[in-house]
Amino acid sequence: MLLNQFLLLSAMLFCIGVYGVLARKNGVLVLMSIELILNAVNINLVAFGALTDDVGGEVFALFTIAVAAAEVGIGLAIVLLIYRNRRSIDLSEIDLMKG
Amino acid sequence: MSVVLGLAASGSVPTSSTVTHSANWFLEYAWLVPLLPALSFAGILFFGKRMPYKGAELGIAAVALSFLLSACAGIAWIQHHDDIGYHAVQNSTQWLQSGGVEFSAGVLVDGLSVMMLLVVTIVSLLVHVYSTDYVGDDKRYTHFFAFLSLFTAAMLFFVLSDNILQMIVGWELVGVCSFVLIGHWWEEKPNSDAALKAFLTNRVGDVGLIIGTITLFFAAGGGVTFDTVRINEAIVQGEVGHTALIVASLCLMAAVMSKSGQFILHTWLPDAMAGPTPVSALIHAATMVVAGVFMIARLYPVFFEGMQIGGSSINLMATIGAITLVFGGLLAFVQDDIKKVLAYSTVSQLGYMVMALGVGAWTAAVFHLFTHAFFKANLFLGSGSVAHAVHSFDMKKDMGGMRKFMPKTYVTFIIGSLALAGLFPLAGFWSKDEILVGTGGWGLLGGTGGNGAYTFHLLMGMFGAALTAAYMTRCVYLTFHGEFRGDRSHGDPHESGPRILVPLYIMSGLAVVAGFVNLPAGFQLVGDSWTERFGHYVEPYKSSYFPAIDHATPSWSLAVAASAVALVGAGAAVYYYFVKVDRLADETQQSLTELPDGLSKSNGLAAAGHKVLVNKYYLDHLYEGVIVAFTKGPLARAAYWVNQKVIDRTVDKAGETAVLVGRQVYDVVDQGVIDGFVDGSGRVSDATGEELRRINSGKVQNYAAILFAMAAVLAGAFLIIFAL
Amino acid sequence: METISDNNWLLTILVFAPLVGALIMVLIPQEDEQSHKQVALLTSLVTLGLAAFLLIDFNYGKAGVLQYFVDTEWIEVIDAGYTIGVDGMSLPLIALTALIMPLVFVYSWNHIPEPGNAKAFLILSLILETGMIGTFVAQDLVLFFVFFEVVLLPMFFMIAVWGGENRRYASLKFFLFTLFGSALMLLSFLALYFLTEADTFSMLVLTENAGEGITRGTQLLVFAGMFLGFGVKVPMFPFHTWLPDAHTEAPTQGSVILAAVLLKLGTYGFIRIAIPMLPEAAEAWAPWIGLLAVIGIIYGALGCLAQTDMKRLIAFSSVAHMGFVMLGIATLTDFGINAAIFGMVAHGLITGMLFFIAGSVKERYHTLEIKRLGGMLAQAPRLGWILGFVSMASLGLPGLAGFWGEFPAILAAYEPAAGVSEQTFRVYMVVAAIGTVLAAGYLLWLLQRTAMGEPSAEFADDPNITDVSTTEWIAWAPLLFGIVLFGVAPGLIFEVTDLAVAQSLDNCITTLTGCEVAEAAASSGSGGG
Amino acid sequence: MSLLAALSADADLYVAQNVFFAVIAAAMIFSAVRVVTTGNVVHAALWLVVVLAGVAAQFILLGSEFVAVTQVLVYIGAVVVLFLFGVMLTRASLGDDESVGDEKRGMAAVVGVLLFAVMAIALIDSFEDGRLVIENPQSVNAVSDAIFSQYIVAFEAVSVLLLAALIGAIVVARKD
Amino acid sequence: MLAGIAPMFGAAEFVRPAIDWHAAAPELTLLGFGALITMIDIGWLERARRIAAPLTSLALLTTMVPIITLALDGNDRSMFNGGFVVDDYSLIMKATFVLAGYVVVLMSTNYIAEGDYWENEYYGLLLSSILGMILMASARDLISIFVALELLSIPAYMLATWRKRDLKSNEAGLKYYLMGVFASAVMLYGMSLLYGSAGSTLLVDINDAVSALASPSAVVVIGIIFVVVGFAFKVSAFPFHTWAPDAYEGSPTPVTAFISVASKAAGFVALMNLLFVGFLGRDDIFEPLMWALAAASMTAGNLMALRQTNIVRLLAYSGVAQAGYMLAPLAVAGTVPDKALTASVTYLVIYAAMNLGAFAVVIAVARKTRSAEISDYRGLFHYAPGLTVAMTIFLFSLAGIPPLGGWLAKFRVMEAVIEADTASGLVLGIFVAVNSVIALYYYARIGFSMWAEDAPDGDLTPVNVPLSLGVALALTAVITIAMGVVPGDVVGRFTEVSLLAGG
Repeated sequence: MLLNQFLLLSAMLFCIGVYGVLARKNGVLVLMSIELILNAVNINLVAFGALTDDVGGEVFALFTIAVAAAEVGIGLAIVLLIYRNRRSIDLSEIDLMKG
Repeated sequence: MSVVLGLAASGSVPTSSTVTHSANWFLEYAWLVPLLPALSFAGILFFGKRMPYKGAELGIAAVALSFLLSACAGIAWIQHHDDIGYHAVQNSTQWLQSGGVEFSAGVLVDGLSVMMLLVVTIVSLLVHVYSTDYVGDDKRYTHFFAFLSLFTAAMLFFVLSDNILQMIVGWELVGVCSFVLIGHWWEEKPNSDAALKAFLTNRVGDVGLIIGTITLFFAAGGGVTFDTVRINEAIVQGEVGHTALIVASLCLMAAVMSKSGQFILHTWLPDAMAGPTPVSALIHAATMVVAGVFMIARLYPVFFEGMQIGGSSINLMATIGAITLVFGGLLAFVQDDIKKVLAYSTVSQLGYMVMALGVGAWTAAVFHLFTHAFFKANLFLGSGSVAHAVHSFDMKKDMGGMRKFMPKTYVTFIIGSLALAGLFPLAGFWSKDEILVGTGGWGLLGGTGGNGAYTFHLLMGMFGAALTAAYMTRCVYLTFHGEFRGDRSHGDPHESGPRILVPLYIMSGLAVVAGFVNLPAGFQLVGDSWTERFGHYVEPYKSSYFPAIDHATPSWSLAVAASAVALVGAGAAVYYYFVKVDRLADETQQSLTELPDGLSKSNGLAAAGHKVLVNKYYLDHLYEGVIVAFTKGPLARAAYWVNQKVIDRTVDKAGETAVLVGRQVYDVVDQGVIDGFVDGSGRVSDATGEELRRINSGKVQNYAAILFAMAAVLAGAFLIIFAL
Repeated sequence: METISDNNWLLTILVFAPLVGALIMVLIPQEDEQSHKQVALLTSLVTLGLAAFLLIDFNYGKAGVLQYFVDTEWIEVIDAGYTIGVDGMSLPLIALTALIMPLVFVYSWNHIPEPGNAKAFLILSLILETGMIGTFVAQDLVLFFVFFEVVLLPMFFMIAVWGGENRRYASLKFFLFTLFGSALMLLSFLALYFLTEADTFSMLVLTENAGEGITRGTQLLVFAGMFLGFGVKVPMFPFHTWLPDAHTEAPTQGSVILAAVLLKLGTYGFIRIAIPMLPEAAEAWAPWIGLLAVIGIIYGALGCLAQTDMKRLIAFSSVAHMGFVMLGIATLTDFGINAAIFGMVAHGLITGMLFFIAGSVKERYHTLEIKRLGGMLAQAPRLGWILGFVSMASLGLPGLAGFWGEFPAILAAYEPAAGVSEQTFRVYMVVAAIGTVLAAGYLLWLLQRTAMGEPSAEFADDPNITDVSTTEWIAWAPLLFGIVLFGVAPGLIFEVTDLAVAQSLDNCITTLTGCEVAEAAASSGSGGG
Repeated sequence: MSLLAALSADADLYVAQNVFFAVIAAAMIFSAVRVVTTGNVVHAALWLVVVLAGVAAQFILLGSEFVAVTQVLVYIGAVVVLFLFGVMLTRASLGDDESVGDEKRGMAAVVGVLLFAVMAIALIDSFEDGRLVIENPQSVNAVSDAIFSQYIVAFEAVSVLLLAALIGAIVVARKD
Repeated sequence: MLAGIAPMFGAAEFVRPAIDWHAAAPELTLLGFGALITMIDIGWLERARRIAAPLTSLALLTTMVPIITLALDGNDRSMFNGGFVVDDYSLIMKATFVLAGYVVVLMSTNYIAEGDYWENEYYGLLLSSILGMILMASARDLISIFVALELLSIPAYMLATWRKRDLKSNEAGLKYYLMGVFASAVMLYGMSLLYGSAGSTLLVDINDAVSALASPSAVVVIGIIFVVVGFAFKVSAFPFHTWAPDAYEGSPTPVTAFISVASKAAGFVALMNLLFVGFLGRDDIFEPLMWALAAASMTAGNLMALRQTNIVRLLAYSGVAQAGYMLAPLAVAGTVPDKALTASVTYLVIYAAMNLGAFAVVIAVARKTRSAEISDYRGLFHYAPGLTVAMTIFLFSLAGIPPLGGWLAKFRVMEAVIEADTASGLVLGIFVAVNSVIALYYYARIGFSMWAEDAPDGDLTPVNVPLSLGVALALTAVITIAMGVVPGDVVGRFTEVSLLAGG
C-alpha cells in the first residue's frame, strides 16, 4: 500500500468537509461536515503512525475522537439554544453583529 | 598749509595702531553721554507722570548734562589731539564670549564721534526744550519725552560704538525709537502706516547691514572680532580680499540707503513727517537719517576700498548720492506740505553727503552733516512754529503771509533757508562748496586734487544747489508771503512762545556761524590757524584706521560758480513768486500760490476770469518756463509721479505682495498641500478601514471561507516559494 | 568622561517635586479650588527654589561636565539606567522651565479656562513640569524618551479639554504628529544601542563614542529617524502643521508652556543627542536641515502674514523663530549651537509672553480676530505697550533677548563647520536675513492692527476691556524682565552653554576628522584591493 | 489477533489490501459527497454513518484495531445518535436545504478545490512513493502504556474537558 | 509468559512514569478546587451561589502559591520525556493566566451575580479553561498542546453564550465555536502532517525532523502553516480575526475580557512553544509567515478600529493590532530567539494588565449606561473622574505612551526587531512605529470624548463601582503603571526567559 493513498483520501475527505461547512446553511449539517474533517485528520494520524510504527499516532487519534465528541456535544447544545431563541438554525441568517 | 596736511596724509598710513586707552577723563568717560538720557528714559517711563513737569524736566536735565559732557569732551579732544595727535580713545569690555567669538562693548572716542556727540546733544537739547511747548497739551506728553530721551541715547550709543555689532544695536534702537515717535499719534491710520513704513524700510536695509557686518566680521575681523578699529586697520593694511569688501560695502550701502533715505529707499522719510515736528527735527537733523552717513564715515576703509573710490570717476555710492540729491530736490518742488518740502530737502542734502563720501571728500561730507544739522533743525522747528500757529502744515491752504504774524520765526526761517540754499557766508555755503570741491571733477575751473574726476557728480551737485535755492524760495514765499489763506475764524495766528523761539534763535545762530569752523585753506581773511579746524580735529587722516585719501584743493572760481548757480536758482524762483505771482495776486486781490497758467495748468484749471491775464503773460511764460516752470512743473512733477507711482508703489507693493504671497502660501501650500496631505492620509486610513470592515460581513461561513482560503493561499504561496 | 556627583539628590527632587505636588492635589477634593491653586503654585515655587539653588550651586567653571550626576539601574533588562545630570547646555532650559511654570500658575489664579476644573488642569500642568524638567536632565536615551513622551498626555488633555472650538482636531493632530515622530525616534535610539559596541543607552557613552563603528549609510538612516522625532517637535517645515492648530486651540497656559518649553524639547534633542552621537550623519544632513530651517523662516513669516487670528499668527511666528534656532544648530559650530540655545530661551520668554498677551486679549475681547481688534493702546495702554515691547523683542531688536537668538544664528551660517558646504550656508544666511524683514513686517502689522488706531465701535465702550491686572503683572513681570536682562547681558546664557557645547562638539569633531581619515584610508584601500 | 496482521506475510495480500482500500475509499468519498449535498438532514446523518464506518475500516487496514473499535463505538454509537437527536430537537425541515444559493456553493467549491490542490501537491511531492508495510499492528497494550505514561497529563485534561463540556452543554441546552 | 507476549505486541513493559508533584502542583491545585466547586454545586445547588466567586478567587490565589514556590525554587523541571516542562517562561505565563483569571473573577462577581446567569457553572468553566491555559504553558508535545487548547477553548465557547436569552450572546458563542472548531481542524491537520514527518509528537523531535533538510519538504511547510493558522485564529491575527469582534461584542463583558486576554495569551503561549521548540530550525518558513501576519494584523487591525462606534468592537480590533505587535518579535525569532521570546512575553504580561483594565472600565461604565457605545463615554470625566483617569491610563498604555506599561511592551518589541539587524526587521519596526500613530488616533478619540465632551442628556449621576470591580481596576491600573515606571524585578526576573525545550 502506498502511504499517499490514505493521505489523499484524507485530504479528499477534509476538503469535502470544508465544502460542507461552507455551503450548508443548516447548523446541524455544518456540524456533520466538521466530523468529516476531523475524521480525515484521524486517517492521517493513524496512517502516519503506521508508517513510523509509532504509537503516538493512534493515541493522538483517540484523543481527537474524544475531543470531537465533546465538540459535537457542545456544538449541538449551542445550535439548540439558538434554535430555541430564533426558531431557526439557518447560519446565513445569523448576522446581528458585523463590521 | 592744509593742503600739505592732506597730501601728507595720503602718503603715509601709520602701521601701528593709533588707538589709546587712557586719556582725559571726559574722553574716557564719554560713555556717560549716552547713559544719562538712557537713565532719563527709564526714569521718565516709570516716574514721569508723578513729576511736576511730567518728566520733561528730567529729560531736559539729562540731555543738558550730556551736552555739557560732550562739550567738555570736545575741548578735551582738541587738547588730546594737540598733545599726542589723532589717537582715538578706545575702552571696551568683554560683553560676552561664546564659541570662540568675543563680543565686546566699548566706546571709541575720536574726532568724528565727539563731533557727533556735540551735534546730537545740542539738537536734542533744543528739541527737548522746544517740545515742552509744542506738544505741551498732548495726552502722551510724558511718554513722548521718554522716547525723545531714548532716541537721543540710542543715537549717542550708536556714534560711540567701538564695534560694528554695537553699532547694529544702536542702529536698531534708533530705528525703533523713530517707529514709536513717528507713530506717536497712532490713533490715525496714516500715522501708524508711516511708522510701519519707516521701520520696515529700515529693516530691508538691515538685511544688508547684517550680512555686511557678518562679512566684515569674518573677512576683516578674522572671525573673532567686530572691532571697528581692527577691521578698518585690517582693510587699510590690505589684508582683506577685495571680493569680501565689495560684498560688504554693497550690503552696508543698502543699509545706508534705507537709513539715510537714499534714492529708492527714501520713501519712508517724507511719510515720517506724520510724527510730531520736534521728532522730525531730531530725525532729520541729528539722529536717525545721519546714522547711515555716520556709518560710512566710521567704516570708511570698507567703502573706500570696496567701492574703489580712489582714482575713479564713477562709483555706486557717489552716483546714488548724486541721483538722490537731484531727485530729492525736484520732489521738494511739488510739495504743499511744508514739512514735506523740508523732508525732501533732507533727502537731497543726504544725497550730498553720500555723494561726498562717494567721491572721497570725507571731511566735506561730515562737515555738511554738521552744518546741515543746525540749519535743518532750524527749519523744522521753524516750520513747526508756523504749523503750531495755524494747526496745519499745508502751505497752500492754511498759510501765506505769515511773516506778519510771526516775524521772529520768519527771520530765523529765512536764515535757515539761506543756509540751506548755500549762500555766502552762511554755514551751508562752506560745506556745500567743500563737497563740490571734493568731487575733483571741475578741471575747467582750475581745481586740483581729489580722489578722482567725478565731473558728473559735480554737475549734479551744481544743479542740486540751484534746485535747493529755488524750492526754498518757493517755500518761504508760500509760507510767509502773500496773503494769509488759512482759517481766521479762531482769530489771527500769533507768534510762538519763548520755549519755541529760543531754540530757533540758537539754531539760526548756529546756522550762521557753524560754517566758519572749517574755512577753506587759502581763505585770506583769517589766519591759517583758523582754517580747516574742523577737518583737522575730526578727520582721522593720520590714524591707523583710515584710508589714504586725497584732499582736493579749494577753488575760488568754483565757489563763485556754485554761488552763482544757487543765486540763479533762487533768483528765478524769486522772480516767479515774489514778482509775478505777487503781482498777479495784487491784481486779483487773491492770495495765490502759483501762476494759474503754469505750464502744468495750461489746459484750464484757471478760472474763466483770468483768461485775459493768462494770455497776457503768454510770452513771459515761454522764456521763464525754461528755467523755472519746466523744472518746477513737468520735471518735478514727473519726478514726483515716478516717486509716488513707481518707487513708493514698489515699496507698498512689495509689502502687499508679501502679504499676498503669504496668503497664497498659507492657503495653497500649508492648508492645501501639507495639511491636505496630513488630513488626506487620515482620510485614506479611514476609508481603508471602512473597506476592510467589509471583511466582517457577520456571516460565520464567510469567516470560515476566509479561514480556509487563507490557509490554502498561505500554504500554496509558501509551497511555491520554499518547497517546490 | 568626567562627571561630578556632588549633591546629586538635587536633580531627582527637582524633577519629581511637581509630581509630589500633583499627588497631594489628587487627595484634595475638587471643589476646593483655592487650595488647588495654592498647592500648585507652592509646588512650582518650591521647584523654582530648587532650580535657583541649582543655579547658585552649579559649578560654572566646569559647565562642560555633567554635574549632580546620578547613574543607577532602572530597567535592568533593557539596560536603561536612571541616569541624570546637568551641564551648561541643559541648565538654562531647566531654569526656563522652572521659571515659566510658577508664572503659569499665577496667571491661572483667576484665569482657569473653560470648562473649569482647576484640579485637573493644575495637576496636568504639574505632570507636564515633571516631564519637561525630566527631559532636560535625562542622560539615558530611554529615560529621555520616557520623559519626552510624558509631556504628551497632559498637553493633549490641556488642549482637548480646555481648548477652543476646534480643539478635537487640534489636540488629536498634536498628539498624532508628535507620536509619529517619537516612534521613529525610538527606532533610531534602539538602532544606536545595537550598533554601538558598548550596548548602552547612556548618552554619555554614546556621545563619547560619537557614532564610531557605524557605517555612514546606517548613520544617515538612524539620524533620519531622530530627525523626524525631534523635527516634528521643533517643529520644522514641513512637519509644522500641528503647531498653529494646537496653539490656536490651546488655553493660554497651554500655549505658553507649549511655546516656552515644549518646542525646545525637539531642538534640545538635536544638540544633546542627534548631533553629538552621530556627527558624521549630522554633517551629511546639515545642509538639508539648514534648508528646512530657512524654508521654515520664510514660510513661517509668510504664514504669519496670511493670518487673521492673533494667536495663530503668533503660532506661525514660532515656526519662523525655531527656524533660526535650527539654522544655528545646522551650522554644527560651537557658536551656532550656543546661539541656538540662546534662541530657545529667548523664544521661550518672548513667545510665551506673546501667548500670555493673546490670552488676555481673548479674555477681554472674546475674540482674537485681528480685524475686529484695534485701539488697544487707547483702551488698555499698558497691555498695548507690552504687546509692542514684546513684538519688538520678537522681531529681534538688539538689546532685547530675541536679537541674540537670531543674529548669532545668521552669523554662524556664514562659516559652518568644516565639511559642511560654505556656499550653501551663505545662501541660507542671506535668506535668513531676509526673514528678519518679514518678521518685522508681520509683527508690526499685528501691532498696528491690534494696538494702534481707534478702538472699533464694537468694543469702544466695553467695560470688560481693562488694563493689565495685578495677577497678570506678577505673571508677566519676570518674563519682561528676562527679555531685557538677557538682551543686555546675553553672556548670562552664552557663557554657561559655551563650555558644554564645546565639550560635546569637540568630542564629535575629533571623531569626525577621525572618521574622515578612516574613510579616506578605506577608500584608498578599497581602490587598491 | 488481527486478521490482516496474520496475513501480512503474504505479498499477494497487498493486492487484496489495495482493492479493499479502493472499494472502501470510493464508498467513503461518495457518501461524504452525499453528506454535504443531500437535501435531507436525516439522510445526511445516515450517509455520515457510512463515511464513519469506512474510516473505521481504513483504520483496520492500517492495523489500528483499537482505534477502529473506538471509532465505531464513539462515532457511530454516540455521535450519530446525537446528531439525530439534534435533528429532531431542532425540528429542522427534514428535506430542505435548497435555498442555498449557487454563489455560496461556488465559493465553497472553490475553497475546497483550492485546499485540496495545495494538500495534494504537497503530499505527492513529499511522499511520492512512500510505502506502508504493516508488520506489527499496534497493540492495545502499547496504546494504553503510552496514554498512561507519556500522555497522562493530556488524558487527565481530556477528562476535565469532557466533564466541562458535559456541564456546559447541559447549562447551555437546557430550558430555564 | 508476559515477557513472551510483550515482544509479540511490540510493546515494552509498562514503566510507571516519574511524576514531579511539585511541578504539577499548580494544575493539581486548580483541578482540586475545580472538583470542589463542582461538588458543592451539585450538593448545595442555589445555596452555593454566594460562595462561588470567593471560592474561585481562593482557588486562583491558592494556585499562585505553588507557582511562586516553583519560581523561588528556580529549577527547571521536565517530565514525560520533555512533554511537560516547568521553567521560568511557563511560570510567568501561568502566573499571568491565573492572575488574569483572578481579575476576570473580580470583574464577574457582580456582573454575573446581578444578571440572569448560571453562576456556579460559570466559575467551574472558567476554572477549567484556566486549567487548560496553565497546562498549555507547560505543554511541549502536540497532543498536550491540542488537548490543552481544547480544554481552554471549549469552556470559553460556552461562556460566550452564557447570556442565554440574548441573541447576540448566542450568536457570539456560535461564531466563536464554529470558527474555533474550524481552526482546530486546520491545526490538527497540520499537526498530523508534522507528526508524520517526525514520527513523534514531541516538539523537540519535530524540530529535529523539520530542520533536518536544508530546504523544507512540502508537508513540513503545509504542516507549519496549518498549525500556525490554527493559532493565528486563537490570537486573532488578521485575516483570522473575523470572529473576534462579533464574539467580543456578543459575549458577557467579563467573558470578553477573558477571551481577549487569557485566551489570546494562551494562543500565544502555544504558538511560542511551537515556534521556539518545534520549528526553531525552520525559521526560513516561520519568520516570513510571522512577518506577514504581524504586519497585516497591526495595520488592518488599526485601520478597522478607526471606524468603530462600539467600544468593545473597538477593543477587539485594537486587539487584532496588539496581536500584530506581539507577533512582530516572532518574525525575528530565528535570528534573536531569546530577545524575541522575551519581547513577546513582556508584551503579553503588560497587555493582559492593560486590556483587562480597559474591560473593567467598560463593565463599570455599562453599569450605568447599559451600553458600550463610544458616544456614551462622552463627558465621563464629569461624573466619573476616577474611571476616566483609569480608562485613560489603560487606553494610552495600549497606545504605548510612556510612562504607562504599554510603552515598555512596545519598546521591547522594537528592541527585538531592531536587534535582528535585518532589513525585514527594520521595516517591521517602522510598521510598529507607524501603527502606533494610527492606533493613537482612536484611543485618543475616546480620551477626548471622555474628557472634553459633555455628558449626553447632562446626566451626571455617578457610576456605582462595586468593591470587587474596584479592586480589579486598581490592580490592573497599578500593574499597568508599575510596568512602565518601575518594571524592575518583575520584568527583570521573569520575562528575561528562554524557553526550555525539554527532552
